[in-house]
Amino acid sequence: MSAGTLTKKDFASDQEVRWCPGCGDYAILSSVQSVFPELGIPRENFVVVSGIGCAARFPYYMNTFGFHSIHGRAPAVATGVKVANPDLSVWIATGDGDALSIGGNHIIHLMRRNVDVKVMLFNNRIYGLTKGQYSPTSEIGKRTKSTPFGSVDRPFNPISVAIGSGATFVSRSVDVYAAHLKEVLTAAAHHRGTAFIEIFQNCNIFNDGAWEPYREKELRDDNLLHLRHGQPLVFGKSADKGIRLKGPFEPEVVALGSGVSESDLLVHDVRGPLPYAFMLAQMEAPAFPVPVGVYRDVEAPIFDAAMRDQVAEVTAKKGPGDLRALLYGGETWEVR
Amino acid sequence: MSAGTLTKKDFASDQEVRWCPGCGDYAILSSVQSVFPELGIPRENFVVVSGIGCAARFPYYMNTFGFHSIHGRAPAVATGVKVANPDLSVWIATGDGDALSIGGNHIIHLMRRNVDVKVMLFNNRIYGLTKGQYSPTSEIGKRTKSTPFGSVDRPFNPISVAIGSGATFVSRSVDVYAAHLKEVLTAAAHHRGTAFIEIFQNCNIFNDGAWEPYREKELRDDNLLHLRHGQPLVFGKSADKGIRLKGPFEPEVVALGSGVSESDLLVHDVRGPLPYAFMLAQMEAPAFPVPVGVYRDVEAPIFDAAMRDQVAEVTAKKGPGDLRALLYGGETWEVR
Amino acid sequence: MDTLASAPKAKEPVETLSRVVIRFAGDSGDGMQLTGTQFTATAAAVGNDLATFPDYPAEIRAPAGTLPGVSGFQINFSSEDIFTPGDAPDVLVAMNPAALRANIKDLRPGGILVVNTDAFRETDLAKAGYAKNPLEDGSLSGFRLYQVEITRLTRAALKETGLPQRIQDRCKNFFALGMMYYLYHRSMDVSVRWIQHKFAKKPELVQANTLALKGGYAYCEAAEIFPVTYEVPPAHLLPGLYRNISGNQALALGLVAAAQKSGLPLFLGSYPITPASDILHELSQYKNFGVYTFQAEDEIAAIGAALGASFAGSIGLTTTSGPGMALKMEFIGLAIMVELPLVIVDIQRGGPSTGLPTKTEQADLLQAIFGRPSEAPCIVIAARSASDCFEAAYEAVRLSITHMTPVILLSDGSIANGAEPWRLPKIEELAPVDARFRTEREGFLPYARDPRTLARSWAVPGTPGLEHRIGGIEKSDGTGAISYEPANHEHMVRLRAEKVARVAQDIPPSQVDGDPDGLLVVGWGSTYGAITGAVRRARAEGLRVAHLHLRHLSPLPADVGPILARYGRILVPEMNMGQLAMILRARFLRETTSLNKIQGQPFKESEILEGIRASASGGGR
Amino acid sequence: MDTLASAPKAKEPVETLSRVVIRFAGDSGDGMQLTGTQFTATAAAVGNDLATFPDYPAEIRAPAGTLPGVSGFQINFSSEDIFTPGDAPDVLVAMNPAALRANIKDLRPGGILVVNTDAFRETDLAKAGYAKNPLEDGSLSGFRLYQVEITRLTRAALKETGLPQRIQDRCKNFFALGMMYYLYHRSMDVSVRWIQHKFAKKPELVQANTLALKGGYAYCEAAEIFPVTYEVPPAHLLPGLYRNISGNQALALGLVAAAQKSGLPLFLGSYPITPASDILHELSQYKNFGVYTFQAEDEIAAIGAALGASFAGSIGLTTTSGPGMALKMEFIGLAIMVELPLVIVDIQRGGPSTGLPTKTEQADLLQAIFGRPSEAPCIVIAARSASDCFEAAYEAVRLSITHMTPVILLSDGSIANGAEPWRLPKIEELAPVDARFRTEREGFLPYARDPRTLARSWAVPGTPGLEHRIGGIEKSDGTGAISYEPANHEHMVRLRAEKVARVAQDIPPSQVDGDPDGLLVVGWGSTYGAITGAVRRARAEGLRVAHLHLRHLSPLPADVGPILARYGRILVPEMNMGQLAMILRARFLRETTSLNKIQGQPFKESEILEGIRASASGGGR
Ligand SMILES: Cc1ncc(C[n+]2csc(CCOP(=O)(O)OP(=O)(O)O)c2C)c(N)n1
Ligand SMILES: Cc1ncc(C[n+]2csc(CCOP(=O)(O)OP(=O)(O)O)c2C)c(N)n1
Ligand code: SF4
Ligand code: SF4
Ligand SMILES: [Mg+2]
Ligand SMILES: [Mg+2]
Repeated sequence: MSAGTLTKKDFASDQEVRWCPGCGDYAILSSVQSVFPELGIPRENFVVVSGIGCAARFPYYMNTFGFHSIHGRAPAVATGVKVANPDLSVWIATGDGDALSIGGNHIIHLMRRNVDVKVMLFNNRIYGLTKGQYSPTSEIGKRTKSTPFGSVDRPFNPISVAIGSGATFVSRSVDVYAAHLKEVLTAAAHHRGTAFIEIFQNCNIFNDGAWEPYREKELRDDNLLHLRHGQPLVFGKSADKGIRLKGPFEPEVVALGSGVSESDLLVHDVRGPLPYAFMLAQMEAPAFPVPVGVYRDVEAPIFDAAMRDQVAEVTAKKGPGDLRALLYGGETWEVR
Repeated sequence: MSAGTLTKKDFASDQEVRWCPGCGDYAILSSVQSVFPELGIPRENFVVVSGIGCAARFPYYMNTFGFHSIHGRAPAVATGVKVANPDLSVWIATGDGDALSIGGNHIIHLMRRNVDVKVMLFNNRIYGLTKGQYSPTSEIGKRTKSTPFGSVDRPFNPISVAIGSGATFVSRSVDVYAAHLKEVLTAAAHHRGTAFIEIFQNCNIFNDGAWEPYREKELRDDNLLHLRHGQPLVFGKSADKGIRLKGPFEPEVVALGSGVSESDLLVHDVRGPLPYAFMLAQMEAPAFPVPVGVYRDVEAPIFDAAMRDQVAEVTAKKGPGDLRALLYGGETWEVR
Repeated sequence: MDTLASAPKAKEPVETLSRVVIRFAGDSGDGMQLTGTQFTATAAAVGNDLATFPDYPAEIRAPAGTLPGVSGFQINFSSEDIFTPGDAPDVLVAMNPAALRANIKDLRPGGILVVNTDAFRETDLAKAGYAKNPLEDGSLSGFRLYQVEITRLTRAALKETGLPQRIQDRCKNFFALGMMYYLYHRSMDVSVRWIQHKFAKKPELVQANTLALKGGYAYCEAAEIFPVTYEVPPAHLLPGLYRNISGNQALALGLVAAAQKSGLPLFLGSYPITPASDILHELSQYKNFGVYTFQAEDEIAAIGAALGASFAGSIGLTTTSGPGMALKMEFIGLAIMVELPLVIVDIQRGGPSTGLPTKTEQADLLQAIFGRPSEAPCIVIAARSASDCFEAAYEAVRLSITHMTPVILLSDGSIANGAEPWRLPKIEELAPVDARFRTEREGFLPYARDPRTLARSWAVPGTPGLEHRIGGIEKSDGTGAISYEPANHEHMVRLRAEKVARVAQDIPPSQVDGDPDGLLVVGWGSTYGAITGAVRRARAEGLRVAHLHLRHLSPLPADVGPILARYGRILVPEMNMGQLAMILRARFLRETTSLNKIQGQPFKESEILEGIRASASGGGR
Repeated sequence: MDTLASAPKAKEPVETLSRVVIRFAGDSGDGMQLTGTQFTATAAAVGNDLATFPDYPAEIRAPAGTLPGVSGFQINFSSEDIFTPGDAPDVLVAMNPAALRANIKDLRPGGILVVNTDAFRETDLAKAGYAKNPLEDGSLSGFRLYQVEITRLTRAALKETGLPQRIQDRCKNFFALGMMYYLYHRSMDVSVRWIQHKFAKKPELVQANTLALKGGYAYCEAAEIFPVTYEVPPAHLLPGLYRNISGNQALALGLVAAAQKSGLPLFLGSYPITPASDILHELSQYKNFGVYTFQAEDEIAAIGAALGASFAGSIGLTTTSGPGMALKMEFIGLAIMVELPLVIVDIQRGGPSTGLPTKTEQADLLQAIFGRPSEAPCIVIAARSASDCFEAAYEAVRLSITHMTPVILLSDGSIANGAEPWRLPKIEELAPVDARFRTEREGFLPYARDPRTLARSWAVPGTPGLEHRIGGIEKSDGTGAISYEPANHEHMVRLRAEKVARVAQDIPPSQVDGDPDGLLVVGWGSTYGAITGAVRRARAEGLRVAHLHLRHLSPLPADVGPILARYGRILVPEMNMGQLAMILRARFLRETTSLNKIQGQPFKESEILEGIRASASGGGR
């Protein structure tokens, strides 16, 4: 289907969507279906890969090529797809369990290698599909079916994990904050290399309200810090608060006015020093607003491209493989 | 064996050591055997767990309890051991492939959970046991048996991965730098929670010289930055260079004297802000000396202790389990 | 139970039946599982024998009113012995068109069909994919159809509560339950008590649900909609104290019981997966029994931690289902090599791959026995019913500790979720579970063996003087020192095989139920109920047939060969393509007839009876 | 080859032998693998048939001079057909006491034993665990012992080079090689040329190694140490162009050849593991053949990426050994469900668990066939010799693409590392490997099937109009839409089984080598050589015996049943506890006798001959 004429509807598959009514996944689906037609990519060149989980049902609802694989392993499958055909735009839809529990190793290696694949991590801080066990992003003390007396392990910070693994594009958005999510998805699509997108997603059945301060229209402006490249770190409903350094490596929240102006604030730089991005990742409620948008967007060698380049180079140097020469090469002898 | 009277010899097993002559592993073994008797722990309470690899043969040579498990999975086994018996001092010996390739997920979860286990990662930037393929810590462009035209993927920075995963104790040392290594091992032993120790280790057969600037006595003082809590970041043979911030988050090397004094330098703090530790992790040759010692040492809930505490609390509250009550509880009825 | 005496008498003519199968079906939001459980509790209280089968949708919450959203619960209750949740239901309660459409094909001809007509609006019909209204097109004429405005009647009954309609509508399952209580002469007391207990903190819900329940009952009484009502008298069950239990609950209790008996802590390493997660959920509530539950990052870490805990002297346990099982095989191989106890529970589900996660199957047998690299023999046993999961789990722990080697316990989705009455065991009569810990340092060899079982002793870290190393490389017997010696390897491979084989010497003689010759039906696992029922019916028809049901699959009991030899024909019903049959054929070189059902659904008695008739009359496969 | 004509004539009496087995043994630092390879290259050039078996230590570099550090290389060369690397060596070259100690038990009585006496100092003896010097205690009197000061003589020969002694000493393997060349009338040309090529950039090493080689040769000539020398004439091999090849090399070439023939890129996802790593190493050199090699983070990612590449239209391939195989099973199940091509190569090694990683075994057969959850049938084939790995790999790719389903290819450590002459195939005669790509959007159904093979077509991302979703949940045939329908599941399970079963319709008739009745020896995999040799010898003894060797293990060829039926007795030699035997027994209900060897070492011809004699004479197991 020619890329120019695509619309959102073209990306809706004929499968009935089977998430619970009210699930945040619907909103994400809608945003993705809105963004895809705007990317100038023919529909047949999209591949959506997933593991297992509620989030991982995503490919079924996208009228693209799709692969619902096995739990945690989408990054592996996606790597193979992308290396095999670099023209494809490869997206992963994954959950916090799928990506950070069983699939943790694959995801960090994907980011290390910088495979040109976009990762949408639907973080609902719970195992949805298996009906409500805590996940590696659940807060400590979480009571769930598997932790009736509260969980005792500290959660991962997905942004920290991504940065620690060398991710070249790290971002965060919110399921129902469509305008923002679309912006982030579009930026991810344009990044060359692995793009990591953490999406706060509400599981209204097993972990309802987990992200309330960031989802509710009335609350979110006071609780989210919008990262915009080149702009100071300002937040609040009336843009009256900001972030500045109180000492090396230590951010603080300040009220603007009364002696503090925007020029005192940190200015966001998606190519800034790594410890800066890492500092942003540590900003957590209630002490801080939660940064959303693109934390980091830098260039680095891209695995799939480099792999193909190497094949091309070797082929240019040695000439296209000659099977006869290969088999018959080396020491041979004739028996008559 | 009573802890007080132990000596290094008590920790040498009767197994012949089977690493290649000249391998850096020998030096590490010797340091560990020196440190263990000094920890005040009875010998029978040490357990050394490993996966597979040259490094992973470590337990065979330690006269302690030992478990040579399967590739990449030592953290899982160690977690079970420690939870089952909190009196044990549990150590993992692992390689860069074992810990960061196949075992990457387990190691980051171990650190996230902060299980009270000590991880010695023998980083030789190569797969030794399988005879020389590149590893996730090999530099890009590495030519090995499996990458005859050079590897195309960027390596992990093990310290970054550890910090990104939430490790509470992060450190680095060098195989043959015995005095330093013993110090770091001792600090790790005293930390409560997961202690991560990256050890630069030379594989003289498949990756000889990988760490030369940090191993050779004549070179190392100029190339290593010793991290000492509360001390400024000074380095160099004659302690004439240091690290200061040139802008927020951006370290630079400065020569001391000529207007720059120690008071301009960053002062090391093992409990400093996370972005500071992360900054240290980014310091790489040739622009920077490589930090060794303890990057970070903070307290956080300990998984195994918390798990046992929970069992104790529930038991205190509900009373020790009564099997009869459990089976016969709930709705029952009598058939006569 | 005395409260039952107060069950009011209906005015209609009363028929006495020996067994009835009811299926409650509705949208997953309609509370059908609860309805079924309540009917079950009451049937148990009456003293019926019973068996149940819940059938959940695969989705958490599929779109309301659609086929994938249909949730069902079937109960078979009887005055006689019951072995399965029943074949064709006698009664179907359908709360909406999708529930009707999904279930009507199973209702027996002439069966009772109760529908909630309020849920049959055009949009509802469309969602269920009905072009025409089945209530009107005559397609249901083969059934005794009762059209009841359940929603409206519930609202009427709940008027006085003043609750929002949404809440009122949630009570309509209790209305339907009340109707069934009326139809089968059941007292409402058990359910009323349950409601009071459950909603103790929300009196308005106590009131609402009670009103709905009684409303349904009263409606039948007043409207006299049923021309006949029925009584199902108590069954003659073995005397004892009973409770109703699902397989996963029983399994969890069996594990705890064995751990308690052994005096050791139980360490569960698990990663959630349907239909095994409930065991994790259950066990995580039993912390005061010295039960440690570790939700690991994946199945590999789960079993690895369990093995680590075993090394350190706990009972290592891991629970999973097929896909997770595949991931555990490398560690099971290691456990076999290091000779430590470890219990692996596989609640089988429909496969392959993700397959049919919420459906049942028993197709992991060959994986359990052979699914590891190289020669890695493992003890494999299976549970045969919900309540039997207790004993099977207990046996798994006992065998693993006695023989110092991993044990795989197979259960499956149908018995894991299905429930049945369980005659509670006497705690004192539970078999001993004794670990042989080594503490003596003199003459200690890590791989020294018990001469009878060949089990090594358990030398746990922390024991002074027993420092030693274990691992997956081949080793010399006794010392455990690494050995690459060719002859040693063969010796050790045979020794590990022999160790598992010797388990057979302690297996009690097999029970054969039925005739001493003729056709032998050999089964394992959850087919037990259906085979038992079918064999009894076949014998009642005069066929010469018997039933052998295997708990131990690896090793097989020593008497299986001699037993097979007594029978002329062998029928092997399995919910797979013939896995046990393959084992029997290879081992005993006997022709077998396989009866396979691979539909994510348990066998019906009638299907097995059919197979028996065909086989007994010399029919081929 | 003309250079061979120039092989000088020895002065000693010359005996002509039809076959000779030499084993070179020394410390892993002594270069024994190289020595063996060189002798092999020359034997090949002479036109002998040959087979080799390298035996590496498990350690990278075990301590010098110790038993675990011993490295050996055995070559069997002959003027007749050769099937194995030989049983007991006729000649043992032992470069140190450890090599002597580890190998002497294999040398045939009266065999030639050459030792480097310079390596028999007291410390050397101690390291090898000799209390007394075996050269002096008479324990070697049963052999023709030649004590040669190889180190000293090498140094003498290299004096003029002025190289450091350490470097000089590294050449002593060439000295030993020179001696063997003299003893067997071989020209040194092949090795001289090799040295020149290999050390082209280090002329001092060309000189040194050449001097050592010639020194060894000259020493024998001058010192006349051998009373007799030997000639082994060329064999009557099938005419053609030959090269010497190891199994892993041949396997890699077979994969490349099939990929080239298909015109598709080959994508290897692999994680290093002994003894499979060399395939990764080989293939990573063939980038200009459109070969993509991805060293993944683990075995799961490796196969996952391969399957992803298959989805996108490449030939997905993964290579591993037992422990890694266990980790791939979940993904193989998925591949079976999504019906994509995928080749999984398992180079079997000694197990279970880490086991004996550098040793051989063929015990992953049952894992390959049954080691997945649920009913997940897979094509399984095996290679039978080093050179056959080419054809087997080619066949694996061809089957996988033709039938759109995964294929497991089994090889093992002995043939992976062992080498033999390979008669090069004619490129034009290679079977076609044709993928059925779908491009037509009209009427496209992802799971529409070829009526004969039941294979679906390959609809790769990037093809306009073919957008579709695949996954591991059960699906309807044709559309591929998710389906939880009971009957559909059974249909699909049977369909997937039937699809694999239909592979049998294209398997050419099995070759049976030997008598038309009597005893049938059935083998698979690397036992081919030993069985072939043993059967020929048995028939020469007058026994009625034949040999059936299976390439296809799942499904079995259709004619196996009829063939078995012709024979009165069946002997199944396997390097496991009887895995193929179990399959045959279950399928054909035929009594079989198993001959098992589980020692990490291949069968010797004589061991199988023994088994044949016992079976043929009616002896039991
Ligand atoms: C190998 C394997 N293990 C476990 C499961 C069961 N399982 C399916 S999804 C899931 C976790 C889902 O959580 P998450 O990834 O956060 O996705 P969500 O459902 O919350 O969107 C689990 C444990 C499985 N399908 N396969
Ligand atoms: C499941 C499995 N996969 C692969 C292997 C093969 N293997 C053994 S060790 C190893 C990597 C060794 O590298 P590293 O961990 O860095 O340790 P080193 O030998 O360098 O000390 C590999 C790939 C294995 N034993 N098991
Ligand atoms: S369980 Fe939670 S995450 Fe899953 S579909 Fe329902 S609401 Fe969404
Ligand atoms: S291969 Fe390398 S890491 Fe392994 S023992 Fe030898 S020198 Fe050490
Ligand atoms: Mg989730
Ligand atoms: Mg390494």
